[in-house]
Amino acid sequence: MSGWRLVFSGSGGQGVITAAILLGEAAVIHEGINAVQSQSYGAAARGGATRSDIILADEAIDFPVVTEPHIVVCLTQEAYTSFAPEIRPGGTLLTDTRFVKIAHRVDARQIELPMYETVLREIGKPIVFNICVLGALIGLADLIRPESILKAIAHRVPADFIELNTRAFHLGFELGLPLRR
Amino acid sequence: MSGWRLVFSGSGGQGVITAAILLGEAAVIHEGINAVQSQSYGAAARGGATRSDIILADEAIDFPVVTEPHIVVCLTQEAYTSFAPEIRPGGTLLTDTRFVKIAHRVDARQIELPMYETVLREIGKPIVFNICVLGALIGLADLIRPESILKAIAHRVPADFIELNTRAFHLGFELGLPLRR
Amino acid sequence: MARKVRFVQGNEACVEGALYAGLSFYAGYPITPSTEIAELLAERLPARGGRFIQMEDEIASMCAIIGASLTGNKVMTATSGPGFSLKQEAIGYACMAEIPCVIVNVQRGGPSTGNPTHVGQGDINQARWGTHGDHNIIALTASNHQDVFAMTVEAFNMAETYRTPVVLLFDEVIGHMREKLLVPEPGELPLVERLRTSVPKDVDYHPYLPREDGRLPMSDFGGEHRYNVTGLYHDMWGFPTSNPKMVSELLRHLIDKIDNRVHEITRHKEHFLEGARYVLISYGASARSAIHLARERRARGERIGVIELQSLWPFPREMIREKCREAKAVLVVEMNMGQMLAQVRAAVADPEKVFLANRVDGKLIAPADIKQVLRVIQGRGV
Amino acid sequence: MARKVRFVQGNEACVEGALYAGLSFYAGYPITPSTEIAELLAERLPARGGRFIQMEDEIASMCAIIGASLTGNKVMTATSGPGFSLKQEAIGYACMAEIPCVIVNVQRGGPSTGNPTHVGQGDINQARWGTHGDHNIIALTASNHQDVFAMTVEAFNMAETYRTPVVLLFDEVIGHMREKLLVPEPGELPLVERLRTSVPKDVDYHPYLPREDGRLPMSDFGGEHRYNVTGLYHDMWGFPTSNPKMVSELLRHLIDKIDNRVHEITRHKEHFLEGARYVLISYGASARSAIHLARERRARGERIGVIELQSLWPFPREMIREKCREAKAVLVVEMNMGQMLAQVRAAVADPEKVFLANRVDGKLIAPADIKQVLRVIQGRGV
Amino acid sequence: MAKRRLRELVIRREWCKGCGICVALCPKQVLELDGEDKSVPARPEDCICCRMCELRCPDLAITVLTDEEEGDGA
Amino acid sequence: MAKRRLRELVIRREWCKGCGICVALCPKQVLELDGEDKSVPARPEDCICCRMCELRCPDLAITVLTDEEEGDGA
Amino acid sequence: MAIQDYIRQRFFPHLWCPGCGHGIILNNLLHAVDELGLAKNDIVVTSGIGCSARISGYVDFHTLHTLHGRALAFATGVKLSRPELTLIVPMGDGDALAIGGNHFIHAARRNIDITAIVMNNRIYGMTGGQFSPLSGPGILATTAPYRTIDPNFDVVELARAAGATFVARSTTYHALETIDLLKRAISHKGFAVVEILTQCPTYYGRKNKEGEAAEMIERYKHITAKIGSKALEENPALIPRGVFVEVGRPEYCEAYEEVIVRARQEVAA
Amino acid sequence: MAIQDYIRQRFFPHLWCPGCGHGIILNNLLHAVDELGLAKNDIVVTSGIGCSARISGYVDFHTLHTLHGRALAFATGVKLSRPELTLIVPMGDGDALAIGGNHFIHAARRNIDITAIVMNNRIYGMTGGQFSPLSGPGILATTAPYRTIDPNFDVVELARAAGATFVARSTTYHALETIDLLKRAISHKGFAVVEILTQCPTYYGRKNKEGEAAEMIERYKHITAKIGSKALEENPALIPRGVFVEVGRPEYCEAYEEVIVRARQEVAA
Ligand SMILES: Cc1ncc(C[n+]2csc(CCOP(=O)(O)OP(=O)(O)O)c2C)c(N)n1
Ligand SMILES: Cc1ncc(C[n+]2csc(CCOP(=O)(O)OP(=O)(O)O)c2C)c(N)n1
Ligand code: SF4
Ligand code: SF4
Ligand code: SF4
Ligand code: SF4
Ligand code: SF4
Ligand code: SF4
Ligand SMILES: [Mg+2]
Ligand SMILES: [Mg+2]
Repeated sequence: MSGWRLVFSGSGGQGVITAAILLGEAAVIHEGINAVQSQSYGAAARGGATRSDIILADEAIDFPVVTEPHIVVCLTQEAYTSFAPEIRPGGTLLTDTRFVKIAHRVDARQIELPMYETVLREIGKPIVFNICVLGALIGLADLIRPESILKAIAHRVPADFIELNTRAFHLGFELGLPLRR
Repeated sequence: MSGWRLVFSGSGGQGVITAAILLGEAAVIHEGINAVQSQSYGAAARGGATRSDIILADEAIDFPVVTEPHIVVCLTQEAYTSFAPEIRPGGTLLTDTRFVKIAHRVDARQIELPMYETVLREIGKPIVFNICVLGALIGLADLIRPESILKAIAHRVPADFIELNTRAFHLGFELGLPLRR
Repeated sequence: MARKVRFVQGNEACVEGALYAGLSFYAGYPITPSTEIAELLAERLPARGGRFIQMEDEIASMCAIIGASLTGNKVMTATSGPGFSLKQEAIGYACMAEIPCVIVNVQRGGPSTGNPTHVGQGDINQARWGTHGDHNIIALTASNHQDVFAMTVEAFNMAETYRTPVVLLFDEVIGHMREKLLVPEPGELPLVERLRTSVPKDVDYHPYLPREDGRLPMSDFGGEHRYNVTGLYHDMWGFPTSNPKMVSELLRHLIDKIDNRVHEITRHKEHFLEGARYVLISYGASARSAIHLARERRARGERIGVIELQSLWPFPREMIREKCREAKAVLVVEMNMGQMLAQVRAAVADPEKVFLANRVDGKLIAPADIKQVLRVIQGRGV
Repeated sequence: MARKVRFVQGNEACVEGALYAGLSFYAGYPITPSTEIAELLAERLPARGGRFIQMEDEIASMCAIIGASLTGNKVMTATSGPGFSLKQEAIGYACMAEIPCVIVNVQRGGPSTGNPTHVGQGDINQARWGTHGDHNIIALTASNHQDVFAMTVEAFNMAETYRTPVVLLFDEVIGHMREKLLVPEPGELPLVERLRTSVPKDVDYHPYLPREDGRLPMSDFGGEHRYNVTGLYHDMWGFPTSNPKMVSELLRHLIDKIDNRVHEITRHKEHFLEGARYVLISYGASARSAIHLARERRARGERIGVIELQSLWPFPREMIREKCREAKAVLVVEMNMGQMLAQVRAAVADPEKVFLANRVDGKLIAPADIKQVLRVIQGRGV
Repeated sequence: MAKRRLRELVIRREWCKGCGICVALCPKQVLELDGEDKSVPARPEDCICCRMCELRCPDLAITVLTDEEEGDGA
Repeated sequence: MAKRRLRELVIRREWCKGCGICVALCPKQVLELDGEDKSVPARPEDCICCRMCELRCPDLAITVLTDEEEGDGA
Repeated sequence: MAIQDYIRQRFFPHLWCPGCGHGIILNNLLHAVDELGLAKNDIVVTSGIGCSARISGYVDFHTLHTLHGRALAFATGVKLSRPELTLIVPMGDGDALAIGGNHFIHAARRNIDITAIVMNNRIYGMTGGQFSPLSGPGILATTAPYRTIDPNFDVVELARAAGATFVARSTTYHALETIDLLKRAISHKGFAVVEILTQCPTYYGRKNKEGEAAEMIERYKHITAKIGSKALEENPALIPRGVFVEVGRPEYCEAYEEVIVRARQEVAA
Repeated sequence: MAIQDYIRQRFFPHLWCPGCGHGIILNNLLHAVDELGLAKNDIVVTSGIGCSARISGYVDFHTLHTLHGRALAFATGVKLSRPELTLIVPMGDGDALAIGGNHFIHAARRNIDITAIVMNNRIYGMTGGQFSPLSGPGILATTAPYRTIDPNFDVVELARAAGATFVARSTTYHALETIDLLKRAISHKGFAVVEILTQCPTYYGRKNKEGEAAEMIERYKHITAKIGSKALEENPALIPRGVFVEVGRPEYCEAYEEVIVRARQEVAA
């Protein structure tokens, strides 16, 4: 792996930042690769579009800001409008069918998945939506091993919720895997 | 006149600083010569020896600190002990007989005058002691014209007290004049 | 002579200058050696319909004068080191919101409570850098009471002209010493009045949109134009923004409005400078000793001169470089550990020839102290 | 590897470093972007028997840690620009009374309330000159979390060694960004513990009499030695004095104890510096971009290197002069209007070859921004 | 006080953040959140014009227009 | 409380600043200021050992030694 | 006028979170101003820093957004220099009583004619949920993971003791009362304090499991009672609402006018 | 011990003016400490800046002479980090209630076990006679040449409202009462405030023509009365003396010990 630049975006309550942190933790703690994660703060974070940047790489990561992301995940329309255009030509744009209506084509692979609906249908708890998204992402793109994410989750969530999160992750993973190239 | 450097010293309530200011005011406002006056502040001023420096000169006065004073006035023993030794050889040391006991000779003209006693005897109000001292000083040394001091006094004190102050000044002046060289 | 002659403390000269300039609101908290300024204004201001308030601390004092400036007053506060430290956050606010105001710091010995009744000149760099974040500041000073008066008037003029806080950095010796002051007649010194907007009522007024000459006309709070004032980065209406372009532009405006006018803003005097081989650079009470020495030496034919700084910030880099070019040695005479020395060294072509003559023990530096440094420089020992 | 790997914010790395160094008392007041430091310590300190207190403001926080340091604790407070301004008076007290303590300033965009959730590096000069009066200060910084940890430990060590406040100047990017941290094992990094006096009970103890090695052993408040601590100039027992000789000696001691140990105190790293014709000087988050660029260019064979400052004050003048001697051009890369630039210019032999690559709009300066300045310097336009 | 009659329940959709306060606290359950989490007057006929929804809306999104206010043009 | 008898009215002359508080407020006019403005026990025999002079001296200059305190060595 | 005419509509929807009580206070304040028939040009709103402080950006008066904790000090300068203006100073609980506590008690002591509104959500909202001097013991906050041990001020008692001449309390639930109290406070000549209990669903609510905004606001109905009410008598643990202090004492700016008169007399003499 | 054994005798005679009441407070404080039998090593005296603040230099305890207004903030750090020490914080009226007002009310709110002594001479002595927040209206001061218009705080009411659990008042005239109150305040577990009316003959006295020290001190006999006394009942204009508040509430450092226990439990769990 030579380096991934990702943007996670959505709205305040969707757990976008947690998803990014989990990815970073999995990479750094469980795979020994480097990661930096950063996020927008301030008024924007209190209602408007939230964004978290993450870079994964084998070598040192100096400049931590994501430009031309390989992957952009958008979980709200506003986030899609703001951040999708930044995508690197040939990159991957992942959106949720429930929240985002794709407006115009960009020079990237555009993947719309019914992640929210799936979570709601299969689990009934929107709280694990972000974990499902993470699953879909790992399914789609071979960023790190699923086990690493699951370990990171197990470390973060209370024991009672590990099962729930694991299921959400797998639901997403199943959605994403078929589309992996 | 080419320049006088004077030190007035005594204790807090004696009006030493007022006397110095009056001299400066008289010089600057009523004689058009230059003067700078400064004084010690702080804890020392709250009980210990108070000191006020004054320089009179026709030309500009740059450095305002008095070194080697031509005239040192001491109104307490403590002030005498602290400041009398600084006197310029050949200068004039004026002390009050009631408050200061002359300890040892310095290379200066030492003049002891019963200013306090005179004020008490003739006027009965120690509050004008400092004005009497000023009178004695002007009598002794031809620093500025007596009228100038009297004008300065008139400007500073309430109308009712001008008379009193004028008398105190003259009492002092009379004490000093005979000793003028 | 028609002008009123007075024999006053420097603090009183400052008060006279402020009143002459049109001061109408003062808020403060007492502290030695600046207290006389408050005391005199408590008496003088109400007598001319102005307002004096003793606030609960220095922070509140600084905030109160900013508030009063916004209603259209010329405002001032006075303090000394510890209070100046406390005011820093609000001084930064005045920089950011571009509020005209004058802050007097009569310096005593620092750091901390330090040497409260003795002289010091240790707050020079703090005046420039005491508040957080990049910003710019004007700081003036004076070495005699006529200049205290004049520089106080200048401070108000510059505060209005550039919509900025102006710091008056005096010192304990100047503040407390008494000497002659000729109070100028009205009209004798030029005054800069608050530039008020000519935008009519109901037409959009932009409090932060500079005119072509760079000045920002103001509108009094309570007047016809309602707008916002904030310590956040803001747009031309005064509303907060974090738009990178606007942020950067505003900061550069705050820096440039002063840096681009260094020649207009800076003030200095030259004493015996023609052909001087030894140049003394000094300010405040220290300058008196430098001048004393130069006067004495010139009388003996020695080529010693003095550059007396009447403004400290912005630093007159080019002037100093120019005037020191021919000097054999430059002595910075000050009562701190070399705060202006560093500026002078950075300004001149040959920093090695710049020396410090200082004193930091609470006593006024004397001509003799400077002489001693001169002797050493001249290789004549101590 | 045995050491614990963590994926944390810079603020958390600072907390880990402080706890590793032995922090046992924290007082603070929340402010973005430093707040996580307080939040984490509210949880971690009591769990190890330490104490966390949220005070009524930043002034009180600074005062409280000084009080707690005197009872023998390693203490810290954390803030950002506005709070740092408020702490200045008490920081000066800690300088004067020589109280070991650590002050963290996670910098955001200033001046004033500024650009609170965005990055800035505008408080560098304030860290040096924010409090009134002459004084001296140690300020450290870091560009990555491993160094945040290490420099935090150093800060505590230096505070104890030199009996002085030490400022940790981080920035919003470093504070909020998450990356890897390897928490060292106990013993892995050297710790300096409080040097306590060996003077026995009932024998006269001098809190302000340095030992031969220059260090001043302390005695905990509440212990066997009763003495006085003050922000006034004081004698070797800690009692106030305005004796000119003592005043001057104490001030010179405060300055010299740091200036005479610049080599011992200053820290920097070199990246690709051998034979560099272009030297980038940077620190904090900006240094990451400088390193990024240098790494990239070196890969292409260009001779560009980086001096990363890990300490900002005292400024490592000689080192900079030395390392920049051969450089064709020096670029100071920072997120302010050139605060370190001025230091570098004053340090090098040829100030004309020193340039500024900066960004002040709240965005992290990017390698591309530096490239642009490089192009201009190289005469290749923009 | 004259009994007021509802003329219109004005709800500024763009301002409403769907907090649900008006919905939960309307004494007559007049209001509901729609699919986009915006408040809508589902049962305006039940409205007793108490104006509590207007006064408690944190987003200034509601104005209860009553007949008495007709001439007002608000 | 046992009635106390005066042993000695200790007045530290170097500490006394002659403020006159002890003189003015002694219920028995025991004290006086001397020519150098220092407090002196002019009428110790009248002293009722109330200790108010001791407790009100701003300069810690007075100690009223009474017989009960004999063993104390103060 | 409609209250929407008193705001700067271009900033709406505003930046407060969904359900934030600060919006209700803005709402009620505008009603109070409207009902009093005050002219926009006669009002100066000064605020500090905090979520609460954003209120000054939204109202179409003369607005001064100052420093955290210092709004009353700035307001004092505005008021004393231009006494004919109406000064309204809305503040957060941290703003008013943590860092700003000293200015609060001193403004009260002077009895300067300013209306101080304490928007008490018992938390530092803007910085993300630290406890405040009004949180009280036993709550969870980001800086109190083991629950707070800090007792809270009683704003009413503090304001009274410091010298405020009008002191009242309401909640975001009791909108009509709030409007009434604000009207009385603004009309009062002297320093007036109105404490309004308000919900921060995002931090206080979430941390302390108090539910959504609607639930939080309804709670105010149950934990408060009007001064003099039966409910309060029966359950003194309830938080009293209403007017606690309403007295006449010389107002600071008016007193200063007399200083001016005296000074002019002395100069003339 | 003799009270002279509790002082640093080399600094005597001290620097206070003849007749300054601050010396009487020092005197009475030492008697209180002596009668309580406290060990010198167990006491920390923290003061700010002012004539009053000089007291810390004179007492032979651990002494911390801090910044104007900040003594209580420093003391909070000392106390919380070493709760077994006895903290005594004498302050001037300006020190305690002008610049230091916020720390005063917050220390009271926390109920941290510190004894705060307000040495109230109604003037800024050290800086030469400016009015203070305790001067009250109608007095002359260097910054009030036309007499003050500023109302004063009632320290007792303010301390009570802020949360102090022991609040008392005495005067330099009433030395025995002062000693008794100081003993009770120091023994009290929690934040204790003792206001002591004291004379500044040099500034307050001279400006306001109140006569010499002896006259000033005697005036306290006439303008004050004990709580519950007939005199007070008959003339409520008199200033009451005695203990106003003495209640038990959790002390801050003790409460913090419980935080430590809870934190350790959570970590262990
Ligand atoms: C001097 C200073 N210290 C700290 C801060 C950070 N800060 C901003 S708002 C705030 C507290 C907000 O709480 P509150 O006043 O209760 O208002 P709310 O956000 O809850 O409405 C703090 C600590 C600051 N801006 N300035
Ligand atoms: C920050 C700061 N502001 C102001 C001062 C100046 N100052 C020193 S003591 C004092 C007031 C003294 O009055 P008070 O506290 O009543 O004590 P007193 O001298 O009357 O005993 C002031 C204003 C200071 N030292 N520091
Ligand atoms: S109260 Fe206002 S913001 Fe909330 S749901 Fe109703 S209309 Fe929308
Ligand atoms: S006015 Fe009253 S009844 Fe009508 S919708 Fe609003 S809250 Fe419900
Ligand atoms: S009270 Fe004390 S200082 Fe005053 S006169 Fe008596 S002994 Fe002397
Ligand atoms: S003990 Fe009492 S009676 Fe005796 S001298 Fe002192 S005050 Fe007078
Ligand atoms: S964080 Fe709390 S106080 Fe701030 S806007 Fe959101 S709900 Fe309101
Ligand atoms: S000035 Fe007043 S308070 Fe200060 S020592 Fe003198 S009498 Fe006491
Ligand atoms: Mg709040
Ligand atoms: Mg006082």
